[in-house]
Amino acid sequence: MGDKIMTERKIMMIQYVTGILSVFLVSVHLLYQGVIVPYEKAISFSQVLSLYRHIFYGSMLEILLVVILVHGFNGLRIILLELNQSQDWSKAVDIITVIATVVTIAYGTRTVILAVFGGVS
Amino acid sequence: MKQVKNVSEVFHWESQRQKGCYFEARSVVEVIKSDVVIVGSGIAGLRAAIEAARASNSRLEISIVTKVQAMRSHSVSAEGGTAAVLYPELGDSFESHIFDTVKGSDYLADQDAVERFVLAMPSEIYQLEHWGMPWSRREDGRIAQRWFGGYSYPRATFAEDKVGFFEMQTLYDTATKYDSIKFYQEWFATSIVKYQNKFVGVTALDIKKGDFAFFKAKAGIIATGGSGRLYSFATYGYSATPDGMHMAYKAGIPLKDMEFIQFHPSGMVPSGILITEAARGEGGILLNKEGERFMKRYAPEKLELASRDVVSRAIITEIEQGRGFKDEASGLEYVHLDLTGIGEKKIKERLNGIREIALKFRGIDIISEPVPVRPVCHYVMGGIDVNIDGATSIAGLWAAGEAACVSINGANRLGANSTAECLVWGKITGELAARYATEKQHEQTPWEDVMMEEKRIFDGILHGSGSVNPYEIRDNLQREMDANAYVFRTGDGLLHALKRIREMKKQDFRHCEDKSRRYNTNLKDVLEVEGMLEVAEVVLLSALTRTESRGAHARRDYPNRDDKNWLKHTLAFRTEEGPKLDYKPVVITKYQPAERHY
Amino acid sequence: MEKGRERNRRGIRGWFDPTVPNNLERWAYFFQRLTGLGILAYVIGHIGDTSFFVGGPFGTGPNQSSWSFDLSITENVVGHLILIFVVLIVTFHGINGIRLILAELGIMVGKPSKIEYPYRPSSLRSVQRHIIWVAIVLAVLAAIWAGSILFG
Amino acid sequence: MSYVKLVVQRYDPERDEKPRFQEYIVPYRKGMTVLDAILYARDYLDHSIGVRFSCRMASCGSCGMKINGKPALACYTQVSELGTERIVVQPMDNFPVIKDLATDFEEFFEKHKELMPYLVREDRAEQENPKSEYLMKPEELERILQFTYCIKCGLCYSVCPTVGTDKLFPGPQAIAQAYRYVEDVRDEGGETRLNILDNPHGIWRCHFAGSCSAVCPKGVDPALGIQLLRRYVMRGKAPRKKGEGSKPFTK
Repeated sequence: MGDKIMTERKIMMIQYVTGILSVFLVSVHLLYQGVIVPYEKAISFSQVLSLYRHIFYGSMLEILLVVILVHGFNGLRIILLELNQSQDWSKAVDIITVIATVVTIAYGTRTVILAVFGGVS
Repeated sequence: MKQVKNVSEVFHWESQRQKGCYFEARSVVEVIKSDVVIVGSGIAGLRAAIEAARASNSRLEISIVTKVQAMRSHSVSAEGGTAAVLYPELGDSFESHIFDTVKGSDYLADQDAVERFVLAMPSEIYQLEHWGMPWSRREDGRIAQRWFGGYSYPRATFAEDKVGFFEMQTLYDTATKYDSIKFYQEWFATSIVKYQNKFVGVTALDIKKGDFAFFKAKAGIIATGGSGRLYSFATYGYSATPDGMHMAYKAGIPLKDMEFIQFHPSGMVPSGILITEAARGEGGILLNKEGERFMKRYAPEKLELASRDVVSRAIITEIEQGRGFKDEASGLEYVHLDLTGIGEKKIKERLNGIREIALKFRGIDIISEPVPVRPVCHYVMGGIDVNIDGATSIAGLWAAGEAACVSINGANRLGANSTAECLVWGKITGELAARYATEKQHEQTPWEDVMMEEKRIFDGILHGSGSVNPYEIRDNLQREMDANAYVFRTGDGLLHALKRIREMKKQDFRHCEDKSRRYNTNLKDVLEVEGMLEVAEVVLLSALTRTESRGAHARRDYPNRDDKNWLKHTLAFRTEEGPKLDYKPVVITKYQPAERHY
Repeated sequence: MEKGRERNRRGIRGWFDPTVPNNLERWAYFFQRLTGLGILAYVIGHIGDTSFFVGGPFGTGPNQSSWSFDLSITENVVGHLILIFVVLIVTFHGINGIRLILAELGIMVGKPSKIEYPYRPSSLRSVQRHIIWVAIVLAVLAAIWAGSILFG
Repeated sequence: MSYVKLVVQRYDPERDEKPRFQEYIVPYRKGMTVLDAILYARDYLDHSIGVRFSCRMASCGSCGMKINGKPALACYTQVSELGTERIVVQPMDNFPVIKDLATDFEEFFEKHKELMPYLVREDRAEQENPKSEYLMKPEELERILQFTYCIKCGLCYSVCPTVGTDKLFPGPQAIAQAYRYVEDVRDEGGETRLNILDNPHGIWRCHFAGSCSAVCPKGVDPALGIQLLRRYVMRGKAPRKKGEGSKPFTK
């Protein structure tokens, strides 16, 4: 069970830290994509590509991807845990949220890696 | 800590039928077996339970049978303080506390008991403190004390003005520490079962589920509190009916000194909710309609801090002489308790609770307005007759707290001595009961008695029929008591009330409209009313017979104290025809009776 | 004593129970949950949608035509309305979230004190409650701003 | 106003399929509380109304219920302050119904007990046989005083959204009392309580909805206690270790 590997205290610490990071990174992302760079330009192919390949912005997107998903899926886990308290349910919720987090991060990371290193077509 | 499971044995009537026992109605009675059974969960009951658990090192199983939820007993409403000699270096002394108590009792207290009580108190205060009690503190971190009526030193230990409440929570919380204490909450104990004058157990009704059970135990403690709900204008909660006293009375134990009922000077009009004596201890004054501080005419030295009987009589005298106010809605007459001189800061610090109560129930802010008060039924000095150890005449059965009469309160209790008494005799009886239960075996059960009780409740009342509303009987009883057994009494009034009560006893109220099993408070209430009638009869007869005025018992027709004939305790024994009275001497050690001046 | 009705637990209805008076935090609690779920759903969608930049699930690198196809689906009135709504809930969730983190660590909730009747709980009249209003106002402003950018 | 229409939710799980409402006409008098009205109906109109009550002065905590949908103590609610002639009373949520307005507190008390609501000390000999008091400054008392006002009426528990779905969550009352003992300068059992609370259904399932504090009739402010306690749980450290509680007074 999840709480054997990690105390709830640590999980909540992660929840708080990822929450604060998300607020910061999402703000940067939104401001950059709509205000600093005009929206029309921001979504153009060349602009997006240059952002992905920008060392700071690219890494930022990857970090944002991780923190927001960890935060989001853990939030979902909390809601689900409050719905039912059977051992089976808790175990299932823990496992499913961990898998969902890993899979979604993996898929998002694939986009970032391909955008940075893949050949343009 | 040893984990012990409760053993329940089921009694089958088939086996008893062969022995020729009486049976009917229902086939089985559940038996809940433990070592010590405590009836009542107020300060005395909880203190006794903790002591029994401690004294036996948690080896004994202790059951608390309580008709309310354990932390809701009426001890929560005690407000002002708990008396103890904590600071002899500042001028207090054991002798002074003993003398104040004896003088307060109008010399009817047993002085050996008072001495034991006073000596035991300081460690009780510290004990509660060590269990978490939030006593108010002095700047140096030690426990604070304040003035209370009838004392010659400010020795009322306090925790704001919610002393009883905090004591209850502390004791309840501490009791949860012991796995050997098991709570049977909302179980209404109905009778004491004995065999050859030895305690065998109590029968009880589970209010929540409607089940009837026999609590078999080696030792028992009755700690069911007072009987203030014999009056409608009372500081007591609705649960304060004389169930425990009635149980003991039915089991053949006499009730002692029941004529002495304390009327607290300051019950808020019209609800009767208590305005603590600490209000006067902190500097509150009593004013009549003319704005006069009338206590200077009745107790020139102590003024508002004379003992309660003195202040109550003063208030009623003022009212009778036309210097009181009248509450139009309820018709009650009252005087003013003026706390405006105390100051906002001190009130918020030390009288927060009554400020809240007065604001909520009366819309009065005590910082700036006087409170309407009149004497209100507050305490029963009498109770189950016990010796200095709290032991009753049945072997293995003790009684403690307001339900018992040790007697340290005599004819008039001093404020702050009641919670104190509960603590001291809670501890004493808890320890003795534990010791007794360790040494003795379970007695044989007289099943006949158990089955008769079961039949009385279920066949007699739950399935019984009748035409009179038991609640009406209760209200009439309270009206009689309010009118005729109040601060001043007369022979005629008492006799009239006694006749009325005896009529009511014959009336046809022993039945239930509510036939359901779950949470049938109707059934419980009928049982309560039955007890109230019998105990009221004892109060009235004892009062009628005592032809003198002593402490709280003030007879218009016999206005003086009569030590020659009446320096003795009244004992009332139950017979089919009604109470039979007897008397026993007062224990006097150092302090010879003298006239009281405050 | 196990039948559902007898159990009498409030259940999920209690999560958005408006009957408690003087309790703005309860509404904030409810919307924090709701917006959180909404944002999670959007983020998952956004990850899917941005993967078209590299040609979708089976792509191999930045792909201009795939990206144009994606934009053709998302860049329209409905898509923009969704974006504005996302800005609204993200702003609320973020600011309210910071309030909760601080409050849950005992900051901005007041401190224990000698209380007086009529009782007014310090945790419900401390700075934290004002921040709920801040979150609401800023969320609306951010949404208006986003609208002006997307439709302006 | 000369009378009130008292509508009581009736339900005996043993006999009834589902709850129903029954109306009683109760004569009004000045200063009447909702409890007074219920007791009039119980005494003179229908003896079978199931209701728990005792002290009638907001000290014992027996009579928590929903009055016109809002959780409150019946003895502490004046009919006049409701401003309606029709008063609907229902049992508290989140507590099993025994009958009508009376609810079952077993689980509630059990949770209170699990969080060790008593002073834990290393010096057991001193604690059980005191010669003097443990010292405690008035300002130290003030830190816990408001939490000691708890009358265990269960109103906070009945409105808590987490309690409404999570049956393992200790609830506001129990956690606030845990804080009261952890913060008490005399106590040394803090860390044990923190460990009990640090689990997936423990203190973290409070999301500061604040309803507990909004309904508390005694100003306890459980939400405040929980948030302050959470800081200790997060740190994994109680304010005092074993043997560090305040010392007994010596001359």
